Amino acid sequence: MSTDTLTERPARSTLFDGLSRYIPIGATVALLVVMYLVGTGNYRNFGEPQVVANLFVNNAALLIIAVGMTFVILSGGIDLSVGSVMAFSAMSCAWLTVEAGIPAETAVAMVLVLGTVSGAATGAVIHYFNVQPFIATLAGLFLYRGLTLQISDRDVAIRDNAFFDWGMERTEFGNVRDGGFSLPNIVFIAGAVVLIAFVVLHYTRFGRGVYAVGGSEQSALLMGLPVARTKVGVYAVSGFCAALGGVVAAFSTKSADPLGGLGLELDAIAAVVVGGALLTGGAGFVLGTVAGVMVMGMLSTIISFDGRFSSWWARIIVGILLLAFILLQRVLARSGEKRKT
Amino acid sequence: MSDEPIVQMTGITKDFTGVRALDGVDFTLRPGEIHAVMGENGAGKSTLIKVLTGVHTPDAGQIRLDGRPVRFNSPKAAQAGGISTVYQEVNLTENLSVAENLFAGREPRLGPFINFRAMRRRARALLEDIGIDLNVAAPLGSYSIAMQQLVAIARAVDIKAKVLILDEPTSSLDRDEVAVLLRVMRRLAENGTAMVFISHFLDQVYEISDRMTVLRNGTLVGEWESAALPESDLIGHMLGREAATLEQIERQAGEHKPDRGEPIVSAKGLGRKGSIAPYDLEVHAGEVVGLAGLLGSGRTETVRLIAGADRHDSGTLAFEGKSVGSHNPRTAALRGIAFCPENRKTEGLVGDLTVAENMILAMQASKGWARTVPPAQRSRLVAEFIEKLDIRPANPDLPVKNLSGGNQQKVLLARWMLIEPKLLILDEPTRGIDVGAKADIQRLVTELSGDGMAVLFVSAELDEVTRLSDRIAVLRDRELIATLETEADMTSEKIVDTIVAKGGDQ
Amino acid sequence: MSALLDRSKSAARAAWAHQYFRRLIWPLGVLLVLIVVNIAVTGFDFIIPSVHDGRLGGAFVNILRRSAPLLLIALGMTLVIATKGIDLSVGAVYAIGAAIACQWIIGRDQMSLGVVFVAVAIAIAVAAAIGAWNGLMVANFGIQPIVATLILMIAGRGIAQLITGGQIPSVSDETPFVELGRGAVLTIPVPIIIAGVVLAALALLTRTTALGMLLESVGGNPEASRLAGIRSKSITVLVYLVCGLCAGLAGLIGAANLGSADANNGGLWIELDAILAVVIGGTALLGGRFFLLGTTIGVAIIGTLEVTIINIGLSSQWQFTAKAIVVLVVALLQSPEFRAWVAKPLRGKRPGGAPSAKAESTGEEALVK
Amino acid sequence: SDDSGQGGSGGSGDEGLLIGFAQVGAESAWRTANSDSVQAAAEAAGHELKFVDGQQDQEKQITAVRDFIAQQVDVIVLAPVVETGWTDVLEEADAAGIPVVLADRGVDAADEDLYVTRLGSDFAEEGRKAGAWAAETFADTGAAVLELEGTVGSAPANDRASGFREAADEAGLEYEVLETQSGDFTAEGGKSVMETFIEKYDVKNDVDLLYAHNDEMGLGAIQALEENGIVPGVDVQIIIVDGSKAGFEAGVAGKLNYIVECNPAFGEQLMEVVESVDAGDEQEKFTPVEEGVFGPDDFEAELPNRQF
Ligand SMILES: Nc1ncnc2c1ncn2[C@@H]1O[C@H](COP(=O)(O)OP(=O)(O)OP(=O)(O)O)[C@@H](O)[C@H]1O
Ligand SMILES: Nc1ncnc2c1ncn2[C@@H]1O[C@H](COP(=O)(O)OP(=O)(O)OP(=O)(O)O)[C@@H](O)[C@H]1O
Ligand SMILES: [Mg+2]
Ligand SMILES: [Mg+2]
Repeated sequence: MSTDTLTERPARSTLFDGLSRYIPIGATVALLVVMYLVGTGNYRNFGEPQVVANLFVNNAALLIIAVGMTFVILSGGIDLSVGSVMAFSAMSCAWLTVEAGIPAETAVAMVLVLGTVSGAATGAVIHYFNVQPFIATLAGLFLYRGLTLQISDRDVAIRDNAFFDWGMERTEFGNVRDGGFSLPNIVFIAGAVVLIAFVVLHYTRFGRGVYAVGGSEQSALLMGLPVARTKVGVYAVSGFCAALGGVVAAFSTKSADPLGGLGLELDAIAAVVVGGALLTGGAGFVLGTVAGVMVMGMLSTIISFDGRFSSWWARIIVGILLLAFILLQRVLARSGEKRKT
Repeated sequence: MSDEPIVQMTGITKDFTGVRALDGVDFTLRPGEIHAVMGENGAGKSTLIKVLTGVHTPDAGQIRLDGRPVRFNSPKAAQAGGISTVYQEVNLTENLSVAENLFAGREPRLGPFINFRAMRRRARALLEDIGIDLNVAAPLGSYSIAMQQLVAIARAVDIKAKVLILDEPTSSLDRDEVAVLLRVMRRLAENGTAMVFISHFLDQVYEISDRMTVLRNGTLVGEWESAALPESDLIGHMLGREAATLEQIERQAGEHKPDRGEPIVSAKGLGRKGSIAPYDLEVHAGEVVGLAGLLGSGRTETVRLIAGADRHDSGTLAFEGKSVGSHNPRTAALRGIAFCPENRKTEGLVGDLTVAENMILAMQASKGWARTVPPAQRSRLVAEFIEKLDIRPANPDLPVKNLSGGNQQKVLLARWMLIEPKLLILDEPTRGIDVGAKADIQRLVTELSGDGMAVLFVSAELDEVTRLSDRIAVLRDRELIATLETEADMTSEKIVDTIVAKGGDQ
Repeated sequence: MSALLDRSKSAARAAWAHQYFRRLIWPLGVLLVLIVVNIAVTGFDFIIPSVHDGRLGGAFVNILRRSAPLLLIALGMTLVIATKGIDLSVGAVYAIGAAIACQWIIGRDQMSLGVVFVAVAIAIAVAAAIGAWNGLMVANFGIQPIVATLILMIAGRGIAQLITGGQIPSVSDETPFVELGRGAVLTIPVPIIIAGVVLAALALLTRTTALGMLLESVGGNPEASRLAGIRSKSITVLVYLVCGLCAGLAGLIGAANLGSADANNGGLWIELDAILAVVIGGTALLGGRFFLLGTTIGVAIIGTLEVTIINIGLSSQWQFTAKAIVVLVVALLQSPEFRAWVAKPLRGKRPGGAPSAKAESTGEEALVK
Repeated sequence: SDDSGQGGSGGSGDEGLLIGFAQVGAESAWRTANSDSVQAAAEAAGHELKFVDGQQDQEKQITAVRDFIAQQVDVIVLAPVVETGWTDVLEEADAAGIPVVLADRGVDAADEDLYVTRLGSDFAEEGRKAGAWAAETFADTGAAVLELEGTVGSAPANDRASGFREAADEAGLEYEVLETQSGDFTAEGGKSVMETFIEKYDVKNDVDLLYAHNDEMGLGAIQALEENGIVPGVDVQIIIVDGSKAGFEAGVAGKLNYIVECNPAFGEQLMEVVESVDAGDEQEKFTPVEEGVFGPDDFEAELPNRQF
């Protein structure tokens, strides 16, 4: 009777629809390029490769943390504790090596394990006790900041430990004086994190599970996916990334600041969302996050190259640029969607 | 094959806050059989399934799988234990691709990495097997609900469990797909898979099932060999009332032909690029116009334009002779166009709100927020429609998400009937509704049109369309290909012929 | 028939009240514990109001007075969150409101009621306009609320600083403006009155009209609401507008209390506290059902907590840790799963212990969200 | 756009210098006054100033310094938000041949070679000044002290607290710090903490001295005292640090007793230092900003000189 096969091509244009899900990130990258060109056109030395390289150098920790945040946001959650966890990790590194005299390698390993475990614990509270992620991680924000301040209420130097020199050792690509640039090791750490995150999110069961849970947690549960493992997992990943961010911060400054990373959670969330992820979960890309971090970094680079703005005008200009950026992104994404249907 | 039961549930009781969904129910599934679970909306069928598969924990009772006592604590555990399930609502993730949905949690891998190429290949093969051809790399959410249902079935079938549970898998499928599904089920049964099948379509149930268990109000009525249980008895067991009255209602529904009144809406060249080709359609007061077509033929798209849910980009729409300017769900509702969408979960109900609030929503929306529907009027209307549509439990203050699927559908219907529209657009209003309620709804539609309301009616069930409609618009490939007047000798075969004939033209 | 209906209706209403109360009981419990701790440390003076200078004082009243700005903002935030949104810009709007009012008054006759009135009006109007702008971005441009409001969170403080020129303008102690923060009517401090009036107004507005239901509908399922013909765009704009207005009002109270406007620190991080209060009060960040009274309790908890830390003599370093602990305790107590988990060993001892029916079914409600 | 190659400071000469200034933030009126002073002085001296607000975030300041290096400015002025953690970026500046001048706060002593000179105030010294006055004033009676400290963990808060104790201990003052709580350097914080202190202690009788780490907290606390019928400056003596106009006004009104100045207006002094650094002159490692202390007798006279 039915020998015809039933065909259907996708119709209703949703945000998830086919290629259109790449539009926000495409728009983001295009706008980044435009911003860069505007910068080179207006400011002396803006075109030096080192300026772009510095975006990565300066934002290595933020990038790592934002990648962790991407996992959480993709799963439909949020992690407000990352800034505090980062400060706590950096401080722990300092305390363990300076006060407790533990070898730096061991200290770093301990800190990373601690970050992962504490993230997993948060995830467990969120999943098993059904506590809203915002609340559970806000408690984390307070808790780790408090613990950091208990360890030390002033900044601690770790420069005497040779181990921490490694992070800022630079590799040169061409001669910096004529058109080359150099990158310190922390950038390679961040790069590795991005790469691994990309592979994990797109090519492993865990990663696809993150998207599924973000799409619909209930469906994922009924499909028999390991929802508990996934949810606990994303917070563990975020905890790990925050701890690693702390280690990278320790590398890059060779010190620990009890007030470091204040408000960093918002920067990370902003980067992820500007990179095209939906805060409701299920849609977004790690590479979008990278672009998001670049956007925020590029904005502040432009501000500092200009250097004529008072504190308040600088903020207002960042706001306006961000607004223009978001609106353009929306417009591009929308017209892209329209063309498709 | 031994007759040792695969699944044996005894004395299952499940309480939800305020409702006893199951009360000491026994259920036995034997190897290789197809076992139908029957009952009205809210009888507890889905709950029984969910208790078995670890979504809910029973408050009392025992479950044995292959003779061993088990208690799954999640669907994942049930799957690992050999039970594969398609739940009543499509429970897949719309943001992932079709292929990923098919293989989520069991993706083919190369080392630790997913082998997307193999996954897509296997997905295509799997879908081909049940006769559908989709772009498996496209997000599932871009396909219609019927397609999603088929994908869910394909997924469950492919898991190759020893027990396959299908909770209303056919509610949005039309006859061809149903035929394919039944064929697949038979094949599985031959290979020894035991199946639980839940459906409100009695003909399908009789066609496929070996045995039936009937539930009513959370209690077990009994278990019968399908062959030994006449349909009228079955209905009697399910509803607890006489089947004869039911048939009468159905017949009544088929008998009406009032004069055609003023045109309420007329669409001229109405269309939307990439979604539905421009079409002309008129619906008159007191008339029921049915839309017929195969899956994905564009019925939903057609009515969404008229309802203002989507914007049309060609043609004009006139309402009561006046051409309409800005057209969106709000202005449509103000004019008296009610649109009851097909996907109740995502487009219809607000799960957290109560039954009463969901019912009153459209009426309140058209009044604006400042003018509240007076509480007295509100409770009167709500009570009236709870009774009229027999919504159970009859508690207007329950969050609507706690209702059974069929009862949710009735709440949605009530929302739109409540505003007494001039044009009522119903997209698959009888999805997942039990036989008794379906007859009630059909009668209601007939009554309303008798009172002068225009009704635009979409249903995958051609019989229903033929029985109710005064005229039938036939769609194929997102194009309106014919409008048939319903004569006395109208049959669903004629519609199918029309579709096939036009298809041959091309 | 109708008698039966009536009965079921009143029963339903009782059940609803019961439900509502159940949501509030845990936050209330935590608040009570905090109060008891304070009483234990500082004596009953903590809770008993005293009258001073014709104004009600005493520790607890002071807490309420100081919490008034947070309450205002949290109330607005509750409505925004009910629509599945969030407003990060409230702290900046607070600063802008404060800056506008002070700056306006300083340049003019400080004693004139007219000047003060105009200052307040301008500040509130600007705050509302900013709120409406946020709403437009969310509703009409479809920008995610967190991003839309992030823009003004960043730029807003810049605007406030621009208004004050980076200074901290302070008004004279005699101007009637400061009464907004320090005054009292019938001994009740003005901030408490304002916050109380706004709470009552919002409660009436949302619960006696259909606004509350429509809000919850838009938050619970935006697409379904659209198809039901709800004007979700204007509702969204309205809600953000109200939130901005509340934030501006809060800024005025804060500025009046201090007699000055600190563009940089005024209302710093208040958005986090406000969201915290909302969530403690039982409103889910996913939108839908909202609880203004719960939010009020949440604010009281936060306000009391800060005092408690000082009263029991914890050093500043403990501030954060103590806050973390209280937040966690409230969150866990509110979780039925957690309570069931804690109760399990206790219950298990009972022979043939009744299974945990209650806790589980509520859990499923959450699952089906 | 052609870039000017490796010329570095080539274009400067008679046109004035290109100076990069990485400021801490705009967290207080003091800080804003400081920024204004530097910007005004640079303009007056005909230099081009690249001003970047670090929003109290070390990372942002490091970023700014890197951007200055990339722009090949002539001199970098850095007002570090914390002491440690500057080694690498200062080395980068060094490698690029750009001299760094520290303004206001200092950095880790170990990095001394990496900057040319530091111009600024000494928070610990400010604390000591406050402590010395307290020791003198309460030498006979001893003192019960309440302390309103700045943002927990920030350098001024830490140093002003420890400096105070140092000097008081040194002078052998009998004192007890009843409690230290943070008012986050804001009037709001100062006022609300003070209100709670008033509930907790009998401030009128049992407390002798209130030591506020900055003006704003002190002024907030004064309001709280007044609203509760306690006479500030009389029932309890008050020391504040900073010395803004508002602070002096309160002083003139007799509401506080001692002001330790922390002078933000060192723009001109800074420009002189920058110019001489660019010229390659030999520098002292530390140039203190002129800062005074003011007792009740000085308030009236000093008020007109206040710029912020
Ligand atoms: N999560 C829940 N919370 C509270 N009550 C529930 C819940 N799920 C189901 N119920 C109630 O349990 C009863 C049985 O529902 P169930 O879904 O099993 O019915 P059903 O037989 O599948 O009906 P239908 O044919 O309409 O799908 C209904 O009264 C329903 O309201
Ligand atoms: N531009 C397009 N490109 C590809 N496919 C399309 C396009 N527009 C519509 N379709 C497909 O045609 C289908 C028509 O959808 P519609 O929901 O109207 O079908 P229907 O007849 O109502 O069937 P159903 O029973 O599935 O509801 C859509 O589901 C979609 O998959
Ligand atoms: Mg069901
Ligand atoms: Mg359809």
